[in-house]
Amino acid sequence: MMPNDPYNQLVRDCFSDPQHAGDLTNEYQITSAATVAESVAGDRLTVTVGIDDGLIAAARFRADACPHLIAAAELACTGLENQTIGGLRDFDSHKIMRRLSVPPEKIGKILVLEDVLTTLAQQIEQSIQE
Amino acid sequence: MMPNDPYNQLVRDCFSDPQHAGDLTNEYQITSAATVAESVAGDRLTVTVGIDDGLIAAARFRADACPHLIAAAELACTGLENQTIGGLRDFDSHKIMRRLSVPPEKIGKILVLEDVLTTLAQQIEQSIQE
Amino acid sequence: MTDAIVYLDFASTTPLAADVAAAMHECTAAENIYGNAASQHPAGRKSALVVDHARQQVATLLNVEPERLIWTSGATESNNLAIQGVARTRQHRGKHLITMLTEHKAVVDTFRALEREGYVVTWLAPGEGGLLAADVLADAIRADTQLVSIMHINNETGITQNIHELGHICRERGVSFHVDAAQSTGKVRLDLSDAPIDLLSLTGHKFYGPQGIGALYIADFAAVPITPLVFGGGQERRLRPGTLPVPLIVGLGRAAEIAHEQMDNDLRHLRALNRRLWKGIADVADVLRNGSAEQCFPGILNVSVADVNGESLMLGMEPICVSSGSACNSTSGESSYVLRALGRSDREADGAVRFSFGRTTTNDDIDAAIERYRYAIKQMRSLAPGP
Amino acid sequence: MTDAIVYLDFASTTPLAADVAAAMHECTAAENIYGNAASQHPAGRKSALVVDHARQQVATLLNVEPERLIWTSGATESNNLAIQGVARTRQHRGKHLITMLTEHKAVVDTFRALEREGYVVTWLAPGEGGLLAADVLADAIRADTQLVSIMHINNETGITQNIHELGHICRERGVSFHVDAAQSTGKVRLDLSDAPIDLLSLTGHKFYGPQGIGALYIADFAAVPITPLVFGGGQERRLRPGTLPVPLIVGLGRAAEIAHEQMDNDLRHLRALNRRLWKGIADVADVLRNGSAEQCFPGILNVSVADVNGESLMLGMEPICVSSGSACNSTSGESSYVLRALGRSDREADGAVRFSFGRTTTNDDIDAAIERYRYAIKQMRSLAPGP
Ligand SMILES: Cc1ncc(COP(=O)(O)O)c(C=O)c1O
Ligand SMILES: Cc1ncc(COP(=O)(O)O)c(C=O)c1O
Repeated sequence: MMPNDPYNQLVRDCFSDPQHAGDLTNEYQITSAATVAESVAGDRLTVTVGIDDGLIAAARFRADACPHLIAAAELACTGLENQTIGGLRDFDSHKIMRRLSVPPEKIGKILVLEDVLTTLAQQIEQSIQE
Repeated sequence: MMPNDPYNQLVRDCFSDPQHAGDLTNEYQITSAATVAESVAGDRLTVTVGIDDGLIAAARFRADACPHLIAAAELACTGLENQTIGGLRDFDSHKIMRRLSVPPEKIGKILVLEDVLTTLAQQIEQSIQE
Repeated sequence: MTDAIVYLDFASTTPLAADVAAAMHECTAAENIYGNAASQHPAGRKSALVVDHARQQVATLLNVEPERLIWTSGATESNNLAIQGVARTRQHRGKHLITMLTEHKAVVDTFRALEREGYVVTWLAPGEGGLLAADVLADAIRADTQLVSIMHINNETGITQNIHELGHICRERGVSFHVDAAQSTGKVRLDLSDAPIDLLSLTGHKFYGPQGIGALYIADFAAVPITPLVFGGGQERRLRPGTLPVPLIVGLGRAAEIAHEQMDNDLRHLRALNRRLWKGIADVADVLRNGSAEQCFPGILNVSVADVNGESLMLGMEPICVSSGSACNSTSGESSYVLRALGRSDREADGAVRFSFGRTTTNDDIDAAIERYRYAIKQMRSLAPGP
Repeated sequence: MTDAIVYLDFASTTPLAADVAAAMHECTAAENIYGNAASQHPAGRKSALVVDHARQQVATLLNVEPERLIWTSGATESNNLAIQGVARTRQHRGKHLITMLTEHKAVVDTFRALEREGYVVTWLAPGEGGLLAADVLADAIRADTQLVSIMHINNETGITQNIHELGHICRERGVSFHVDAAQSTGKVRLDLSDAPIDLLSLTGHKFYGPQGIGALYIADFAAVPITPLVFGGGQERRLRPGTLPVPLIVGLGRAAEIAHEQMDNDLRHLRALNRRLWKGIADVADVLRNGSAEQCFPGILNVSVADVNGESLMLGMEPICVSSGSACNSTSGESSYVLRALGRSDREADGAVRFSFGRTTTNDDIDAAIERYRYAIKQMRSLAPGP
C-alpha cells in the first residue's frame, strides 16, 4: 500500500474478497434482511442476519456501493456473528470507520450501514414480539 | 558561428582584429580627421584619412561604439584605401551593412559612418580649395 | 489475471517516449546546453538554437510558421491565455463568448471565471453523436460575439468535432476561433496552413513529450491580439515571459517530430486496439458505448453500465489503470458532466470507464483490460442487492 | 587566453546539478513513473507519492509545512500569481500597492499592468547601498495599501534587502507582504517558519534545479486569498491547475534537498570566488562596484566602467559568459533600470558587467574572467577616439 492510497489494506482485502457477501437461506429460527438506499449517490446496502437462540448465527451483505461501504459491511457482518441481537443496536460504526481510515467526506455514506442495522434490529424485535 | 549569432563572422573578425584601428601621422600631403558622436547611445567614431596625389593612401578609425559600427568602420577604411577622394562621397554604406548582416534596428547607428565620411569629404575639398 | 500495472490512461498523460527522453538527455548531459535562451552569450545562443529547432519541429507537425507558436506550461495555460487573452483585449467591442458544455475543465472553468467578471457565455449542447452542428453554432453567434472555443478531440469520449466547418462559420462572421487540441495534437493530422483556426492549444505530455510544456498557436498576432496572463521579461513576444525551459522545449519538439513520422502507424495501431477492446466487452450486458466508432478518436473507448458503483468499479479494475466518470476520482465531486451532456444518466456517467491507449499499448494489455473489466462488472453485479 | 566557454552567468540560470538530473532520470526511466498525479489509479498514486516527497523537500529548505507550497512554472508565474492574485482579490478593499524600482521585470511589469487597470502603485527608490529603509516603507503604507512586494536578493547586483524587518512593518500595518526570492532560495538561509512573510516566489533553475518549475509559498490561504491566473482542474488547491509535471517537481525537490545540505559550503565557496574576482579587477582604472561586499550576495559581482560601449564589451568578453547592463542584451532596449535606480549614469549602466558564479565555478574560471575583462577593457579603451 502506498501512503497516498485512498484505500488502506483492510479496505482492499474486504473489497476484493468479502467473506460475508451474499444472502442466507431460511435455515435459522429467524432470518431477517433490510435494505437501505442512499438517494444522492444511489448506494444500496442489504444486510441479512440469521438468528438462532437469540444469537446472530450468520450475517451477510449485498452492496451496490463504494469500496469503503462494502468493507464496512463486511467488517460489520464479521463482528455481528455470535453476538446477541443487541449488537445490532450497539454497533459502533465509528470504530469501523477508524479501522478502515474512512476519509471525512465519506463518513456520511458509511452511516447507511447504521441505518440498515437499526432497521434490522427493529424488524427482529418486532418478529420476536409477534 | 551559430545561425542565431547576432554577429556574423565578418563582424567578429573586424571586431577582434581591426587592421585599420588607430590614427595617422602627418606623412601625407593631406591628413584629415573627422569625428561624429551619436547623442542617444553615446557612440563616437573618428575616421582619419591620409591623401597623396588625390588618392586616399591610408585610412584609420577609432570608435567607442557597438561591434557593428566598429566592423563597418574597419571595412570602410579598407575599401577607401587607394580610392580617389570621390570615394568618400560615393561610399555605399548599405553594401557594407549587407555584408555585415546589420539587423534592421541598428541601421540608424551605422549611418554615423556616412556622416563621418561626408564630413571628411567636405573638409578635404575645403583644404584643397584653400 | 495480471498483477502488473497495465496503463490504459493515455488520454490523461502518456509515458515519455524513449527517443524524447534521449533528446532531452542529449541536450542537458551530452551537449551540455543549459544557458538562458534569452542571453546573447555563447551559452545562451546554444540554447536559443535548440529552442528554434524545436519550434520548427512543432511547426512542421502543424504545418505552420514557427513564429506562430508561443511556449506555455501546457494546455491549461494555453487555453487560459487564448480565452482570457482574447476576451480581455476585445471587451470594449463586446462581451459575448461561445463554447460547449462538453469542453475540458481548463476551458469550462475559464469561461466560468469570465462569467463572474460580467462576460456572457453561451454554452452549446452537443447534438447527434456528441457533435456540434454548424447551424447551431451559426445561430448562437451574435453581433457582440468575440470568441468561439471548441475542442477538437474530447478527452473523455474521443468525440471529434468538425473544427474546420465550425471555423469557417466563425471566419465568415468575423469571430475569433480557438481550438483546444490537447487530445489531438500529434495524434491525428492537423494541418493549420489554411485552416480557419485563429488559436490552438496543445500540451506535450499527451503525445509522449514531457509534462509541463505546451504551446499556443496564434495565426495572426495583429488580427487576434491577446492580453497576457503573466508579465515579465520579453520572452515569447511578451505574451508569455519567463526563462524558457530549454530541455522541455527540446523534448516537445522531438515528440512532435516523432508524432509527425509515426502518425499513420500510430492511428492504424490504435484502430486495431480499439476494435479488439470493443469486441471483448461489447457483449457485457447493458454496456453502452459513449461515442460511436465513426466519430471518435480510436485511442479512446469510453463505456458505461448503469448498475455498478463507479468508484468500486475503478478499484475493481486495478491494476489496470483507467479513468472513470465517477465523482470519487475527480476533485469536483460530481460524475462526468461531459457524459451527462451527451444524455447519459447520473448512474451511467458514474459507471463509465475510459480506456485510452497509445503507441506502446499491446494486445496483451487490451486482453488484460477486457478480462479485468468483465470480471469486475461480474463481481459488482453479483454483490449487488436485488432490484 | 581561453577559447572554451566559461560560464559566469549563474544568476541568469544554473546548469542542472548531476544529482538532480539523476533523480529525474530515476523517476522517469528507472522507476517508470509517468502517471498523472491527480489520478487515483496505481500509476497516478506512484506519481502523487514522489510529488509529495518533493513538496516536503522544498518545505524543509524553507522550514515550512509542505501544504503551503503551490507548484508553478517558475518565479515569473509565482510573482504574477502572488501580486495579481492578491491585488484582484482585495480590490474592493483598496487598490494601493507598494514595490521598489529595482525589482525584477516579472514584478515591475506585473505592477505596470495593474497600474493600467487602475491600481495605484508606489515605486520606492532604494536608499543607501541600494537598500530600502524600514521607515521609507512605513511612510509609504496607506490605509488602502493591500500588498507590498520586495525582492530578497537583487538579480543584477546581489543587493540583499532586510526582508524580515520590512515584513514586520507590513505585519504591524496589516498589509500582505510578498517576497521575490528567485535569487535567494537555495542559496542563503531562508527560514520562513516565523518570518513575517505572506508570500514567497522561487524558481528551480536558479539553484541547479530544472527550468520550467517553481513554487509559490503561501503562509495562510485563508488570510491571504488569491485569485488564480489560470482556471481548470482542481490541482494545487485550484490556485494553479494543470497536469503536474512530475519529473520537474522531483528535480526541484532534489535541488532543494541538495541546496539545504550544501548551503554553508556553497556560500563559503562563493565568498572566496567573489574576493578573488574583485581582487583581480579592482585596480582597473575607474571601475565601479555596483553594490558593496557587505550587503551583497557573494555569488554576484557587478562592476561598471563609464567609457566603453556595453555591447562591444560583451562581445569582447566572449567566450566568458556574463550578463551586461547594456541595452543590446535585453529585449527592452534600455540600459539597466536597476543600476540607474542606484544612481549610475546611463553610460555606467550600459558599461556594466554582471559576473555570477556558483557551486561548480573554479578559481580558473575566475582567473580567465579577470584576464578577459582586463583585456577587453584595454582593447576598447585603446580603440576609442580621444576625448
Ligand atoms: C482536452 C484537454 N484540454 C486541456 C488539458 C489540460 O492540459 P494540461 O494538463 O497539460 O495543462 C487536457 C488534459 O489534461 C485535455 O485533455
Ligand atoms: C529576481 C528574479 N525574479 C524572477 C525571475 C523569473 O524567474 P523565471 O524566469 O524562472 O520565471 C528571475 C529570473 O529570471 C529573477 O532573477
